[in-house]
Amino acid sequence: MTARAGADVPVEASVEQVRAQVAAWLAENWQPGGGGPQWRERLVDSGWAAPTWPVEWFGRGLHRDLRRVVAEEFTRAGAKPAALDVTQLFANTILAHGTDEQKRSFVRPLALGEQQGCLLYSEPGAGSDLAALQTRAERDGDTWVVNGQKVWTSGAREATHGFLVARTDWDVPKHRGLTFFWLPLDQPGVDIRPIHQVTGGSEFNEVFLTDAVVADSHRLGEVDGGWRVLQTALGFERLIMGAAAGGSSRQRRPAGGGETTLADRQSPWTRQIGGADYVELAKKVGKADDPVTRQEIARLYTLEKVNAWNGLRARADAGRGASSPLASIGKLAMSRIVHTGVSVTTNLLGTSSVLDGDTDPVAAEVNRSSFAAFVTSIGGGTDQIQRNIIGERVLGLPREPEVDKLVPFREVRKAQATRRFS
Amino acid sequence: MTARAGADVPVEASVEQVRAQVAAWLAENWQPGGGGPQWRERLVDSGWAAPTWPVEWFGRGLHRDLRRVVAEEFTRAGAKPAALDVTQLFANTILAHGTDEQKRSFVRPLALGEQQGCLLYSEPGAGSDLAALQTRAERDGDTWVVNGQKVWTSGAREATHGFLVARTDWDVPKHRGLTFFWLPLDQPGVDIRPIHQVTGGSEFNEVFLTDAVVADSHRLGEVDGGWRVLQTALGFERLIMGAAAGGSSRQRRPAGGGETTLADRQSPWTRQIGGADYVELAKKVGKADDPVTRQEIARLYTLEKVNAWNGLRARADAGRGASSPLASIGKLAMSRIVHTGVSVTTNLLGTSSVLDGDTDPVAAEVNRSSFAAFVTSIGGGTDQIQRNIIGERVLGLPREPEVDKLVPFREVRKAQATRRFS
Amino acid sequence: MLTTGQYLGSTGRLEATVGTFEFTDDHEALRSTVRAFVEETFPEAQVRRLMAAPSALERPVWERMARELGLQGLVVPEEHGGAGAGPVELAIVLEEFGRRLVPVPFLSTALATIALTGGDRAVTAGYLEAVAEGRVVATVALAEDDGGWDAAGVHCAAVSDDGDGGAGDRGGWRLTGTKSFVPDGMDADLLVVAARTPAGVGLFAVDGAADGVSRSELEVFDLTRRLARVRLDGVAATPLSAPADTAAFDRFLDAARVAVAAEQAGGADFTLAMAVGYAKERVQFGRAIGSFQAIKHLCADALVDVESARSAAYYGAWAIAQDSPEVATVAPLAKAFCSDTFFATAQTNMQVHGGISFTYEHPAHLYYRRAKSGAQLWGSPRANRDLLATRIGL
Amino acid sequence: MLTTGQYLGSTGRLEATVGTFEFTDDHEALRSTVRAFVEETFPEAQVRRLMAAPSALERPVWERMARELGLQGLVVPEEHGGAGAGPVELAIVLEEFGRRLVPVPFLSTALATIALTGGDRAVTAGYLEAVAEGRVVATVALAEDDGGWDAAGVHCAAVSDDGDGGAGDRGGWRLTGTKSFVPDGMDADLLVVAARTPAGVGLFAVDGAADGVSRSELEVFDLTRRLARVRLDGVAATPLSAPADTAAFDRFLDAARVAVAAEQAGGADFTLAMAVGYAKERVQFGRAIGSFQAIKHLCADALVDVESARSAAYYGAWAIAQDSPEVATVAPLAKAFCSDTFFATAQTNMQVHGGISFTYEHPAHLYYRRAKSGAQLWGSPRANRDLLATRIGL
Repeated sequence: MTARAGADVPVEASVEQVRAQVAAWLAENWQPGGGGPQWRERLVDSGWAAPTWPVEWFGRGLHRDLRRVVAEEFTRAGAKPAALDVTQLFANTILAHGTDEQKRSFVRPLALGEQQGCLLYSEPGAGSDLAALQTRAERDGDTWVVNGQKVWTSGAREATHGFLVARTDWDVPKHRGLTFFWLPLDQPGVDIRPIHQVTGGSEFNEVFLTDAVVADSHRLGEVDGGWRVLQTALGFERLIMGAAAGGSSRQRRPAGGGETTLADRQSPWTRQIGGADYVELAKKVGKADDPVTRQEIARLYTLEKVNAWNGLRARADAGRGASSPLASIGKLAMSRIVHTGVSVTTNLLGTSSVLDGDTDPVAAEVNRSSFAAFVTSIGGGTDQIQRNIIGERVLGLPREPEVDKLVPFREVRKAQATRRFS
Repeated sequence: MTARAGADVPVEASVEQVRAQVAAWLAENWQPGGGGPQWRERLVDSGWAAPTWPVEWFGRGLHRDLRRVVAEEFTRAGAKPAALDVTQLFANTILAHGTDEQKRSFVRPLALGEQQGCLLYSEPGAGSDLAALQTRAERDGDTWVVNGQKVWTSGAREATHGFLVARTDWDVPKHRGLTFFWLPLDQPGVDIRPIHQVTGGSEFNEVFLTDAVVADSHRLGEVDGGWRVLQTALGFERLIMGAAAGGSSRQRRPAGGGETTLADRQSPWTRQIGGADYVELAKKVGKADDPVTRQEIARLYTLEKVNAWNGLRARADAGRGASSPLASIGKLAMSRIVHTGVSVTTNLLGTSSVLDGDTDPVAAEVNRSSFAAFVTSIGGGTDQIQRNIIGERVLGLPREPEVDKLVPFREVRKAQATRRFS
Repeated sequence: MLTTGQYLGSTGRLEATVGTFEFTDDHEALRSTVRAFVEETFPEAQVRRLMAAPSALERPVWERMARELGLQGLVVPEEHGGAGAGPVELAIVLEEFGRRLVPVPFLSTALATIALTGGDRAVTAGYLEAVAEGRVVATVALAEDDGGWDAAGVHCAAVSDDGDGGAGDRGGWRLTGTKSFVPDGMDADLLVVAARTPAGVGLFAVDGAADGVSRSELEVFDLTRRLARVRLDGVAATPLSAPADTAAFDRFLDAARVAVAAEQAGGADFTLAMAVGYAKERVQFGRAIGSFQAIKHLCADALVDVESARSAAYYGAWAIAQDSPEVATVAPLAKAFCSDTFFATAQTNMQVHGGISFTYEHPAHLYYRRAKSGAQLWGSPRANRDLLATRIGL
Repeated sequence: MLTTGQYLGSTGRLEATVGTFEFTDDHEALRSTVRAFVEETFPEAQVRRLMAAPSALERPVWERMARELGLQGLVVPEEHGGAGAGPVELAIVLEEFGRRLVPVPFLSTALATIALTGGDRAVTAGYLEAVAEGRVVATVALAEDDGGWDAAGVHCAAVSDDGDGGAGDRGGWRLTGTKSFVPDGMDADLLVVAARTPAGVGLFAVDGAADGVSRSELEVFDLTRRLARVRLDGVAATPLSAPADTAAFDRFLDAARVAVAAEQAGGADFTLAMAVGYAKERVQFGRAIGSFQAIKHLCADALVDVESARSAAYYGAWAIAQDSPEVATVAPLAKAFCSDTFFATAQTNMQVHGGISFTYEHPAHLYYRRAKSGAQLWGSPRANRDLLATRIGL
């Protein structure tokens, strides 16, 4: 680790101070067209790669509101990547729950891109009910032996490690017997298979774990304390999704650049008919004057707009430090938008919506989007789960009776633990 | 009881035999313009008033399919009432659960119209969850003393008696401590107050019971066995509603005449804008060519038609002795129809839908119907309860965990037992 | 930061956003003050008393609203005795009034005030002062018997007394025609009337007591908003600005749409709170009904709509405040969406309440009535959506 | 009894109902036979195999369907080698085929057969015999590149070889134009083509192997129903009846709508069963997800629609069987409603299944594809509802 220039910017630095610091550092270090490993290393060690991280851990200890300023300056200079903090789900979680040794070993490689992570949470039998996962980790001296199946893992084929949650105690209620690991993927016990999806792609994988091993030094948090670590990691994930979803269903490219990578992958609607414009499509197919079409398009436009405004309002609320119900409703609202969008565009295309592939690329894109809409209404918590969350956490309505809440997991009725899709 | 002519028609009588018997009896006994108490008495004693009842209890023991034939002959002759069996919810229940003494005392006065009943089931704290009722009946020698409040009682002011369900044991689960009575209403402990409804009417009442008394000889079924009797009575009620609802949302007048009385009262949609025709209304307001209106009306027409066809199909299934899911879906379907109907007619009226009363009688009727639609989607089991019933009884989906199922009612969390609306 | 932010609008182009949702402490203080006033002055029992009274207007209360709270003068410029506040502040007040179905003619007067502030101050200064002081109740008379809410629906004829009747004519004018669906039209001292000149549609001030004005109350479904039919028979009138300025009329309509939308958002918000409150308290099957997904999810869906409605109304108010071109799309959007949301929420509230919702004694029906009628007044959701479609390029 | 019953229709007038829903033991036997055949012959693995094959048609199976089950001859009159059954029986078979997404060209052939039976027997007898014997696969070519499904969408020109081209002309004809969205158009030996003469639109028989026929397969979203584009370049054709009988063409369209609706009702029914089955078996939070109201109520609402769709399709079939004037309204109604229901149910099924529904391996998407495409083929729900509106007097 080299000495870091600019570590003198105080935590409560003003916008203009930060802007000046970044500009100066970039003027000195960034060369247009650069971006190789050397640059990356210099960037990480400067603390500007993740300015909100602590000074002692590759950051500059900036207040989170200032991150955007850093990102803006990097964009202005054409330098990237920058202000990765938010997207560094893995590093952030390790910073929150790891030992100093773990921070030393994992965070810098992650910031440098030498290590990449994927999420080994969901299982065939644990989707909405994540705490019901049945992958087991059994201790064998200083290592753990892992057996089970994970699924819906995006990025698994590019990743070096995975955030693994596994069951380590079957005799306590479901939330209390889980442990969290940073599992190396390059080992014989890990078999990654892409899932052939209806959209035609294979972004998701299933991961079969057969006597896979992970050192106890790769355990994050306490044994059987994995649920708490998972909540932290999920919180960082929501932050990324929230930053990416923003509000509009249209492709949104915040100044920081690169921030939407994960969200793009998880919410393919953002690629919906190439950002095509349904107003233009309506004109093209000669339905601009059709009153039914006009009502439909006005409704869709309205849903998009109010969701965008909700996003702005949520940020304004957050800026004032006020708690806001708005942060919780975006995903459900987006689900309605994308399904409505599919319906509107299908109606616009009419008979030609039955076509696909090269025969009719516009229809093909709408059809693909029609499946992608279900990724929004199912993935990352179904619409039904979202309504529970809104009802309980925002409106304060009472929870349902939970039949498995206090029962040792061994005795709980469980779903089938494995199922091969690939 | 006089000797009954025509009691020689066999149980398995053919349609033509019955038709001839009824025609002959009517030719002898009915005089056009008649219908006074004497006629009614002769009718009841003949067994033609309720031909499906047992021969020994004022009926003719006819198969239920033949009732319609009797009704048709009465209609042809212009004689009424006839074939009351189905609508005789009270007598039917007493015939099913009463002692011979009770049948003797109550059934003939009911058939003659000398006694009339009302339903004392629902309470302010027991709506969807009828078994949670809290009206208490305590034994005092040969009588029971009743205290509590009933609500949503239609016809209470015209009735002489009520079917009362009251709690007689608080130390057993909720379904097991209820007892069923035929309560005389004309006593100081019974206070009937009409509820001022949003529709402007007062068809419903609340009934306050304060040390009201009912003889043990008026108890139907076992002590604490009231739930079973109630199920029988509810079954007869569904039969009436089913016969009346039939299928179409429009006023439906089966050949038997008079059968829709109770259903009319409970489902005011049948009086919706006087049976006015939304097609005609659309023309009148100049929207017949508006594509949005055309879609809306076609949708409403479709919902009405398919529900009517479901009704016909249910009857055809029943005729073949096949069980049919169709019988269970009519109420939920009707709820959608009436709410859609309100929406369509409101849109047709546009700005003038804000008017009411004599200023705009058509708007007034639509507005009244808009409230009446909630009587359909709430009364007699809400849409939500209907979906539970369809999901569980028709589709066989598992029930939810029931927190109060096995707990002594005394310990169950209860709703407020009384609430004054009038 | 947000006021200079950018987002990618639905047309795929980068659009500058108007500054929005930056509520200040002053805004919160205004909201608290109004909420406390409304809760104290218009509890449900008082609303029901005024519903049953011959008029919902009680002049002492009206004057106190002006004197102590300055509500009628809120958007009146300071030089004419008002607070000089703008559409955002008005939206906050209307939202609070909407929450409690306040039956006094505040919305009517506010709409008239919007029209007056958009007019020629030489003409409107006196009216604005009278409004701000609580001396007059005002309203706007837009639609006629055929129930149209835009310029095309204006048939009432404005004839110049002595001028040429052209666009520049500021002389005396006389109005003849019938306006209908006029909110609080029986109580209004001042009527702002939409009328047609040979050159276009404009707004005119008419003294409610003038010769030739005759009014009759309409029987209406909404028990907390009264409407009247007003016959004008050669009534003297003063144009608020150039008498045929249809563009000014359209601007006024957009401002009115947003104001009404804010009131509706308030009604929707309160109605949902009512449903949620009942779902927490009402026990069936041994547990609160709000623990059942059927009820919980109804409420969750309603929350998405209600918060979206509030966002739409606020965004509209800020767009007007900043004179953004987005007003043209936000205004019909907000009116349509807030109308639909309030009505849907009022229906959800009825359904969640079950049987008691159809007792006259329970307030659920009062919100249902307000929502059902308000949806049609100032243009139906459908008409507003069609206008939106036009304005986004269809 | 029901066949003579009466009910009050929506127009407020008493209408005689057609005899309906009186399924006989023969009907039930037909259903059982077809269901057993389909389940045995077209299990999911086989459907997937045919999806991937160059053609879904395997002649030996096709011939066995004709020979052993007599399915292609079901509605062919007995004098032409068929069973002489009617639309009700056909609806039962199509419903069963729809349940399992049977990818062979049965619906196409059935639609062609409907057209042939409605034609002049002197012309069609030979075709009918060949169909009944399983010697030919037939289809109907209605829409063209612009995707219209009624007479107005027919531009393909029919020109008389030697006659005067008038309504009575039964001479040789030649067709020129392009038909598109032709189901199973690559496999069909016989094409029934809608074409326009100077006097109107009629149906013509075209030999798939005739000179001037060129076909290309369309890439389609629905993996179990293939479509082709067929270019006709002065192709010899025979009118099925008077060549410009647009009324006969419309009658055919109504029969086609009902046939397609029956297939869709079957798809919807099976899809719902799939969702319900999964909801019973899938455990989350320690209990079957079907015990949660969110899932249970989705399924309950779907049941209302699915049973209603079946009723609509059956009623339509009976109306055709009895040549009732109600056909005119029931046919577009049934097509629109069954389309919407199948699509909504397919969506519900996807949602209930959660993540596994977007794996290619799970069949949910195959039903979704069928439902989404089928809704647009033979006229969209919207177009059919507009036609219904016209036919109920709007």
